[in-house]
Order: sequence, then C-alpha cells, then structure tokens
Amino acid sequence: MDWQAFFLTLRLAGLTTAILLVIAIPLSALLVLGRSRWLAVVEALAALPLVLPPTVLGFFLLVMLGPRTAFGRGIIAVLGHPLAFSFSGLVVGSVIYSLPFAVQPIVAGFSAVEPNLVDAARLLGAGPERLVRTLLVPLAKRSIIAAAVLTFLHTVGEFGVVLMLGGDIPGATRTLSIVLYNQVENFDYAAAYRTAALLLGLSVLALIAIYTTANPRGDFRRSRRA
Amino acid sequence: MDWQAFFLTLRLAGLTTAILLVIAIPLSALLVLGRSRWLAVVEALAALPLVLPPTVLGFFLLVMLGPRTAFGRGIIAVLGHPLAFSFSGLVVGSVIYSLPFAVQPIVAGFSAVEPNLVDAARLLGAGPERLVRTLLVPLAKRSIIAAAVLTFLHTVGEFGVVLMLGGDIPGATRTLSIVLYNQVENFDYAAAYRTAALLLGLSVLALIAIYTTANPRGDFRRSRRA
Amino acid sequence: QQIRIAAAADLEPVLPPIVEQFKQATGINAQVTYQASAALTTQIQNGAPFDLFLSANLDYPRKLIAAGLAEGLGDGTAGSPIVYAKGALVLWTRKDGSLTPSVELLRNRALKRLAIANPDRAPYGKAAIAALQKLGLYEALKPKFVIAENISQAAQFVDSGNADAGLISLTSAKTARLTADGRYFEIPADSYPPIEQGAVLVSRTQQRVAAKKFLVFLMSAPVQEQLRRYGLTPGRRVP
Amino acid sequence: MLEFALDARRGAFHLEISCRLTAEWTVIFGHSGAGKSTLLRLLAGLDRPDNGRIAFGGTILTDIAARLFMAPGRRGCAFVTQQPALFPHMNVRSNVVYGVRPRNNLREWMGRVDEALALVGASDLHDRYPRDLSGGEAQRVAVARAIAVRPKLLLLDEPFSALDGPAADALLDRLQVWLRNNGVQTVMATHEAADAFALGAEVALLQDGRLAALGPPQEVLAQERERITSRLSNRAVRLK
Amino acid sequence: MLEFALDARRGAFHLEISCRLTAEWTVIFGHSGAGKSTLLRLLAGLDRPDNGRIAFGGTILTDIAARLFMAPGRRGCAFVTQQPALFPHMNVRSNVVYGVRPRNNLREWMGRVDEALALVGASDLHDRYPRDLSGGEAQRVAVARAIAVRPKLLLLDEPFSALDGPAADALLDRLQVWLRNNGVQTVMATHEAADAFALGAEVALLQDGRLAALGPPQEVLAQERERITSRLSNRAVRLK
Ligand SMILES: Nc1ncnc2c1ncn2[C@@H]1O[C@H](COP(=O)(O)OP(=O)(O)OP(=O)(O)O)[C@@H](O)[C@H]1O
Ligand SMILES: Nc1ncnc2c1ncn2[C@@H]1O[C@H](COP(=O)(O)OP(=O)(O)OP(=O)(O)O)[C@@H](O)[C@H]1O
Ligand code: MOO
Ligand SMILES: [Mg+2]
Ligand SMILES: [Mg+2]
Repeated sequence: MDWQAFFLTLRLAGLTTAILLVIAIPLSALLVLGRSRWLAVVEALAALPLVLPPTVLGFFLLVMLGPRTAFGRGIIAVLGHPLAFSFSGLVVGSVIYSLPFAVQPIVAGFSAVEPNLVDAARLLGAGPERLVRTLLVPLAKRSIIAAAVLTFLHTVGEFGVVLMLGGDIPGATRTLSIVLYNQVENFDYAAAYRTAALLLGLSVLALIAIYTTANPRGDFRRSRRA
Repeated sequence: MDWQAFFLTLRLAGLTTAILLVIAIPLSALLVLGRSRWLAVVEALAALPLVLPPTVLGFFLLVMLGPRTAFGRGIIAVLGHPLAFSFSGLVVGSVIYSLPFAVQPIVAGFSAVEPNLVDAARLLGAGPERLVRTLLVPLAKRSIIAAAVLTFLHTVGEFGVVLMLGGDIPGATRTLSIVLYNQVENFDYAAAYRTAALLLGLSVLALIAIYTTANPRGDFRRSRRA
Repeated sequence: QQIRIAAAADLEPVLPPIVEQFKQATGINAQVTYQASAALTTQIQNGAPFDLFLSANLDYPRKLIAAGLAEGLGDGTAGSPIVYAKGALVLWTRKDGSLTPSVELLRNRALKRLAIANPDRAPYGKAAIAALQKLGLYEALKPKFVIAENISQAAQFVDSGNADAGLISLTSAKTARLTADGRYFEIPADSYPPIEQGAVLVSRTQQRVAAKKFLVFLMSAPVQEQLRRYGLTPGRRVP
Repeated sequence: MLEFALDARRGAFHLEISCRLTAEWTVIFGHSGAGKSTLLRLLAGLDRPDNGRIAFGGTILTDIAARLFMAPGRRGCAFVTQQPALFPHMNVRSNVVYGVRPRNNLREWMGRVDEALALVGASDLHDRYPRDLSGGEAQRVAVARAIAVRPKLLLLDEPFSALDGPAADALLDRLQVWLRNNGVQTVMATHEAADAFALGAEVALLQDGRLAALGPPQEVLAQERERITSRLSNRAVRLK
Repeated sequence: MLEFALDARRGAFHLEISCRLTAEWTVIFGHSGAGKSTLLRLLAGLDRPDNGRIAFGGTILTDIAARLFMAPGRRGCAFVTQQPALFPHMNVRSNVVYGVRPRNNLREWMGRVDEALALVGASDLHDRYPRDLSGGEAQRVAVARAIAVRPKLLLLDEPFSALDGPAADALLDRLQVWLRNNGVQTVMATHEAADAFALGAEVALLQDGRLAALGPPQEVLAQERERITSRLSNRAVRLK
C-alpha cells in the first residue's frame, strides 16, 4: 500500500469537499431563494462539468491553466509556476469537476424546506446569510451529507482529471486512483486487489459511521405531535 | 460530429437513467422507511462504486463478466457472447457506476418529506408501494430530478468504465466520450472543440428547459397560507 | 467482410490511410480501435472480439502468446510476434518557447519540467528512461519528470505549455498539429534499445484468413516504406 | 366498543389510562397538555404504548404483551389530527379520495368525495390546493378526507378549532347525524366543554395523563359546568 | 397608527380593504374564509397586494405604486401565523431567542426569553423540541417567540385556538397588560366575538374580503351580539 498516495488522496478529497461545500451552499441558496429567471441558466451551467469526459475536461483545464492563455499566465505570475502538475492544480480540477455533485443535492434539499419556516425566520429579521446558516443548512442536513459523500468519494476515485492535470508526481499529484490504475495497467493484479480492498474497506466503515449517526432510524421518521 | 456515437450515447444515458431510477427509488424508500440497523450498511455499500477509479471498476467488471469467472461463463452461456464489448455490457457498467448518483439525492429527498404526511397516508390505508408512488416521489420531485440529471450527464461523460468494458466498437460501444477522447489524443483539437461545444450546448439547453419547468421560481417558494 | 483491429494509440495518425488502401486492394473493411496497448491487452485477455492486435511493444503480444490467447507469425513460427515497425524517440519543444530541442537542452537549468510517457508500460517511456540513463542525465532529471499516461498525453503536456519539453514519439511529432507548433530533435537511436512494435493474431478470431491478409499487406514493401512518412522505421521483412 | 388500557411515557409526561368507551360519541375533554392528542395517536396506531392493549369491536389493535400491532391503515379507523396534514401536492378532491376503496369504481369514488365535502360545507373547494385554503377550510377538508374512507371508528383531534362557534356547532350536528347513520363510533378531543353537552356525548375527562372521570357530561363536568356557566354568563353580561 | 388601503386577488377571492387602525388592540373578526389571514399576511409583508399601500407610525411598509416594499423582518412587526411555524430543529429556547437583538448580550437574551415564556405560561418548556409539544403549548411558544423581539406592531392570527376558553382569557389578559406597558399596537384575527369584548378592543368586521364595519364591539357586533348572546344563553341553559 502506497501510504503517501493514500494520505495525499485523503487530503485532496477532504479539501475538495470542504471547498465545494463553501461554494455550493451559497450558490444553492441563491438558486433556491433568488427570483431571477436567469438562475435556471446558472443552475444549468453548474451541472455542465459532468458532461465532458474527465480526461477531456482535464485537457481543457490543462490548456486553460497553462501559459498559453492570459488567464493561465496570470496564475503563473502569481504562483510562480503553472497550476498543472501541482497539488493545487488537482484541487482546482477536482473542485470544478465535482461541482455538480455538490450543487445538485443541496439545491434539492434547500427546495424541500417548508416555506412557512422560511417566512417565520424572515419575520424574525433573518437576512439571507442567517436564513441559510440557521435554517436551510440544518434542515437540509441529509442533502448536505449526500453532497459531501458524493464529492468526497468521487474525488477519491477521480482519475481522468488527475491523470491529465497531475503528471503523476509522488507526494504532489500521485493519488491512490493513479496508483491503482497503474497497478492494473501493469498487470500487477495482486497489488491492485489489495489496494482496492483496503480502499473499499475503509470507505465502507466511514460510510456506515456516517449513516448510523446521520439517520438514527425510526427516531428520524418520528412525526410531529399535536 | 459522429452522429452514430451521439445517438448511441443518448441511448446509453437514457437507458441507464431509467434503469437507475427504477432501482434507486424502491431502494431509497427502503433505506428511509425501513427500521433495521443493517440499512446503514446497505446505504454504505450503495455509495461504494464511486470510490474506485472508473477504469479500475471497469477492469473488475471486465474480469468478472468475462470468460475467466464462473459468473462470466454463465452469462456467456446464456447470451452467446460476453457482456463486455456489447451495448448491454456498457449499460450494466454504467448502472453500477452511477448507482450512488441516483441513490444519494433520492434518499435525502425522501428523508425530507414531512413525517406527518406519511402518517396521514398510512392512516388512509396506503401501503409502502402507494406511499412511495403517491407521496414520496412527488414530494421529493426536486431530488429525483437531481438524481436523474446527475446520472444522465455522468453517463454521457462516462469514460473510464466505457473504455475498459466497451472496447470502442462503432455502433455498439463507441460513445461520444470515447470519440472526444480519441480526438484529443490524436491532436485533432479542432474536432474536439467542435464536439465538446455541441455536447455542452445541447446539454445547457436541455438543462435550462428542465430547471425552468422544475422550479417555477417565486411560485415554488410560495408559503402555505393560514 | 470486416476485421477488427486493436491498435496502440500511437498508430492513430498512421493506420487510417493504410486501412483505406487495404480496403481498396482487398475489399475487406478493417475497423480499428485505438487505445493504450496495456488496456487492449487486458481486454483481449477478457474476451474482447478483436482479430488482430498491433501493439506498441513486444512484451504485451508475447504475454498473450504465452497465455495461448494469440498467435505470432514472426520468424515463420507461431511463437513470436511480427515486428511491423520500430519507433523513434524525439525531444520536442514548442516553437514559441525559448528552448530549442537538443541534448544540451536536457542539461539546461531552464528546463523545469520534462514530460515522458509512463515508463512502466509505455514503450516510449521505457526508451526515454534508457536514453537518459545512457546519457547519464537520469538522476539529475528525475525530479523534473511529469509522467503522462502515454505519448500523446506527454505531447499535450508540452503543447499546452505546462511542461518545457517532452520525450515523445516521432509519430506524434510528425502530426500536422505538432509540426505546426513545435520542433523536435531525434534522440540518437543507439542510446536506447529499439522500440519494436509487434503484431499478433488473436487466437479466437473467426476471420483468420482476412486478418492474415491484413498482416501480409502491412508487411508489404510499399506499405512498410510508407511508414517512414509517419515517423516509423519499417520492421523486418516478411519471410 | 372501544376498550383500552395504556401506559406511555413521553419525557416527564406519563399517560396511564384504562377504560371502555361504549357510547356512539365520546368527547375527550381536558386542558392543554392533558394528553388528549397522545391518547388519540396511540388509539390510531401512530405511536406504540410502552405497555397495554387496545381492542375495538372484538378485534385487537394493539397488544404489547402479545407483540401485536395492527398498522394504522388496517384498523378501520380514521384520524383527523390536530394539524390538518393535507397532501400539499394534491388538490382537495385528490386529498379526499385518497383513502377511498375500492379504487375501481369511478362513480362510487366521486360520489363519496362529493358527499364528504358537502357534509363539511366545502363543496366549492374541489379544485383548490391546500396552500390556497384558509385555516378553517383546511380543517373541514381534513374531516371530509377522514369520513370518505367510511371508517368504523373516527378519531377527531380538535377538528374545528379554526371555526367560529356557530359554524362548528352546525357542522357537528350534521356530522353526528351522518356518523350515526353510518354506524361510526367517534372519539373527539376538545377543550370546549360545551361541545359535550351539545352532542349529548359521553365525556372522558383527562387530567395530567389520567382519566379523571368518565360518564355523561352532566355528571363528569359538574365542577367544570359551574366554571363554564359562570364564565358564559359573565361574558353574556359583558356582551349586553 | 396603522393605515392601509389594499387590493389583492387570490383566485376567486378578492380582498379590498382600506382603513386606519388607531386603537391599541384591534380585533379582526370574521367567519372562516372572510380574509383575516390574507389581510394579516399582507400587513406582515409575507405577501404583496396587487395594489395599495400600508403605513405604520409614519413609515411606509408597502406602496405598490411607488414600488416600495419593506422586507418582513424590517417592519418592526411580529406575526404569529395561524399554524405555529416553530423551527423543528431548535428547542423552545432557541426558537424564542431567534429574533432577539442585539445578539451580543447573553443576559439580556436569556432575560427576554424567560420573560416571554413566563408571560405565556410556558416556562417549563425551555428544553423541549417542537415535536414534543402539545398543540396548545406550541401556540404559546409561538406567541412568546413573537413578543421576545419587542415589536412595535404585533399581528396575531387566531393564536389561542388550541387553548380552552379560560386559559385563553387569562393569557389574553396578561398579554394585554404587557403589550400596553411596552407600547405595542396589536391586531388579532379571531372568530371568537367574545374576545373583542373581553379586551375592550376595536373591532374590524370582515365579510368576504371587505371591511363591513369598524368601531367598538358594542357597535360593530350589534347584530353579532344578538346571535352570540342567544347562543351563549342557550348553552348556559343546556349546561344547567
Ligand atoms: N417527548 C416528550 N417529552 C416531554 N414531554 C412530552 C413529550 N411528548 C409530549 N409531552 C407532553 O405530554 C403532554 C401531553 O401532550 P398532548 O399533545 O397529548 O396534549 P393535549 O392534551 O393534546 O394538549 P393540547 O390541547 O394543547 O393539544 C404535554 O404536556 C406535552 O408537553
Ligand atoms: N389561491 C387562492 N385561490 C382561490 N381562493 C383562495 C386562494 N387563496 C385564498 N383563497 C380564499 O380566500 C379566502 C380568505 O382566506 P383567509 O385565509 O384569509 O381566510 P380566514 O379569514 O383567515 O379564514 P380562517 O378563519 O378559516 O382561517 C378563503 O375563502 C380562501 O379559500
Ligand atoms: O501506444 Mo501506447 O501503448 O499508449 O505507448
Ligand atoms: Mg393536542
Ligand atoms: Mg385564517
């Protein structure tokens, strides 16, 4: 087991998930609470990264973040190096690719919050920020967990973008998915099975822990009295 | 533009989405309405396909469905050919890979349905099947749309599983994502940009249509009176 | 009549005209799937419906032969793959950069990132490592590597400007796209073991005759001669 | 005949009641927090008691000791909860028809819906959605939905709290006739003692989770009567 | 002083009211469906009228012609809706404290919560979650949440429909004293005409979306009074 790659992957998935929640929660709130017709367009755009094969998306990012575009040159001027082939580059790529996994469930969750409660909070003087923090987020908890699980797991398994943008540099961009892919491609099936088993095992344990606490079954479904 | 690949992709994504909704809706209902503690384990397992890089998952499926396992030989005996390298094989692979995209949002959506309403339906004699059909599904409509959008788009962009399991056979397994990948690999950037632009354009239009009808903004958020 | 060919990705710029000529000559339609040789090998191991396999190296075909899944026809025996071409390794840079490809460039401090293909399986990656070791530059350059999945991706790393130079195949460097934007320097052929590309017949093919016809066509003098245009050296003559 | 012995704890609140209700119409009377809703939810099968049993017309609905628990929809029992839980995505007609069986006879269906809505005076609301109903309209539709299933046992939890006195009285009168004609036993929670008199119902007086008394209103509400009459007279005086 | 002229259509229902409310406490009286909730929602800023304006104490809250619309939270106005929309994921304390500002003084905070809960007689419910409250308890907490924000204008939509008469009367009395001391103008929708007399409030009589009358109960409810007293006497007689 390549522990360096393991922890790198954890770091990448964790950071991507955190960043995406920070982006997706306000964006989803805007999509749900806003009234402009243009929001349907924004919502559509937020789903787009999924349509392209990840390798192709990775290729476009490679070009876009590279020194041949003004945008890429700007980044290089700031960082001193191109984003590609660095951990930060992977984070950027993963965040873009996983955006729909975060936005879609959160928008659905926010939409399901009782409008009566939103009204009550507004009457009590809550502005949009407070509304989201104290009402939408806790009441859509289950959707936010879904978004986080999808984002995290997908980033762990993410491969195309990482392959394109990463350059397989140990300690910086060699994630577990690359290691696993290499093991398979190199016909080292025994190692591949070991890596996959470990990854699956750990994920199952983490997920069971999440789902046991997130849905205390029975209790969760208890209806309101009176 | 490779129209054969285009329609093949539509067919694959459409079929995968339809099958996944048929699987995910009852499964999610079981996860939400059931009381057994083991359901947390089922829920965890349903999220797992995401953890593996798609190519690696594709590889495992390839081996499992191929002539080297008893299971695969059984399938070959029935079908007369291996599942891999056929359209049906791609459907199987896509369904397995996209399972979490369907299950996660739908479970979250079902969880958010007012327990009072579920009680009311039960009192009126609704069994689980009717509960799901008449209450959970329409009330979690937004989550089901999210699940369908994620599944469909992800299957359109799906690449790793298709690459491994499909073998790029025109008319059977050559999807648009493979075409696009090959165009990029072959330095045919102009064609790649054209294909990508068309794909993105069509997707945006379809998504805007969905989101404009699914969330008649303003009206949707109207609170209940009295 | 139709045959299915599994071909290494680096043949994508090479094979289409040959397939066309083959169809003219024989009326047989050859339908080609391009992917990394390793992936194609895995697929053939698991029952992929191909008739011919044109790998970018000899290891994978040999592996299939050993497993009884493929037949070689090289040396007139069934035991070894036909070497249908040899590849050449080049150092490639963009024209608009300040760097000119040469052996000196490999010693230049301005070279920050060098793209190579995955040496574990891509033949050009293996060759790149061998060449650098021969030149005594391997240790110095190792931290500057960015490793691509295959040759074409290595070229993209450079072409997009993210890597300064790349050790790629002559076939890639000779594509219209890369000649327009870049320059290359051929790495001396004696500094790495020859990149021999092998072809095998997939054992379970139903199109044995047609597939063999294609092999014969591929090894015919005019076609072999034609390979040079695309950056490949002809393989050994058919016996 | 509804018979039960129940023991249920909810936090500090302890419900412990055992009784037999034989009257056509029983009014459960008690102050806010006395346990009226808790009791009705147990009877309807929405909650399980910690211990005890419930039997209705010879059938056992709940029996914790015997591990018996009949699902809410099977008890032949309809329940109008304190908050009218109308299905927000269905119009009034679809709400009312939801529990009607068999589901293959369209005329029977529509007939029942019309009858139920007419009874509660909501005939003109057919096509409305719940969010477009006033508080009192929603309550009436919830009652219509409950009686449309033709239950054997009807549980009502303050069903007319959003209606004014005269309207509620008129509705109760109509409802009583209909329920009698259809042989439905009714248990209604209320905090309006006057309802019990108006209905000539048996009264179960709840206090703090216990059954304080059971019998005709004249007996059970003897104390209560004093307070109510004096209050009513006071008000009547103030009104004059 | 609350002044408004409003015009709003909801399907076939048409609300068209123009009036000026100067009394400390105004009771909006009307049958189910008369438009009480619709009017209060417009005043609170939860809905927009098709046309019209609302002004309170010199400030314009809504003015459609001038494209002015003040957000609900800025109107200095608290609104207890007909269904107590308590936040289900917060306990009673957090619900009541939600609208209290400034948010930096913990003692002030807690003081206000305790005061509000004590006033509605719900001091022992601090740590409960809404789903563990009875119907009447939830209503009282909703009122506490509204007064804890110290509004200038308090809108109540049948806030005590789940309480029995004596409890509601006692609560109204306490509330009236507190609101007077705090200089709060109150508008309460109710279908209990007696409340208006008990409170000595001004009465706005709504009928079918129009203002039928405005004035002291003795005048406005002249007709109504007859019906009520006769009904009350009837009941009082039946009770005896
Ligand atoms: N989980 C709980 N923890 C603590 N107390 C609870 C819980 N659930 C219910 N209670 C209490 O049980 C008592 C009975 O509640 P119930 O809803 O049955 O009252 P009710 O008679 O219907 O009152 P109302 O007329 O106000 O609706 C209430 O005091 C309520 O606060
Ligand atoms: N969208 C709508 N379409 C048609 N009618 C509507 C709509 N919204 C409200 N109404 C009607 O407007 C009328 C006034 O409703 P409102 O809620 O104001 O009544 P209310 O006086 O509060 O009654 P209650 O005492 O029953 O709560 C009702 O008859 C209601 O059915
Ligand atoms: O053609 Mo390869 O096998 O990708 O180097
Ligand atoms: Mg109750
Ligand atoms: Mg109302």
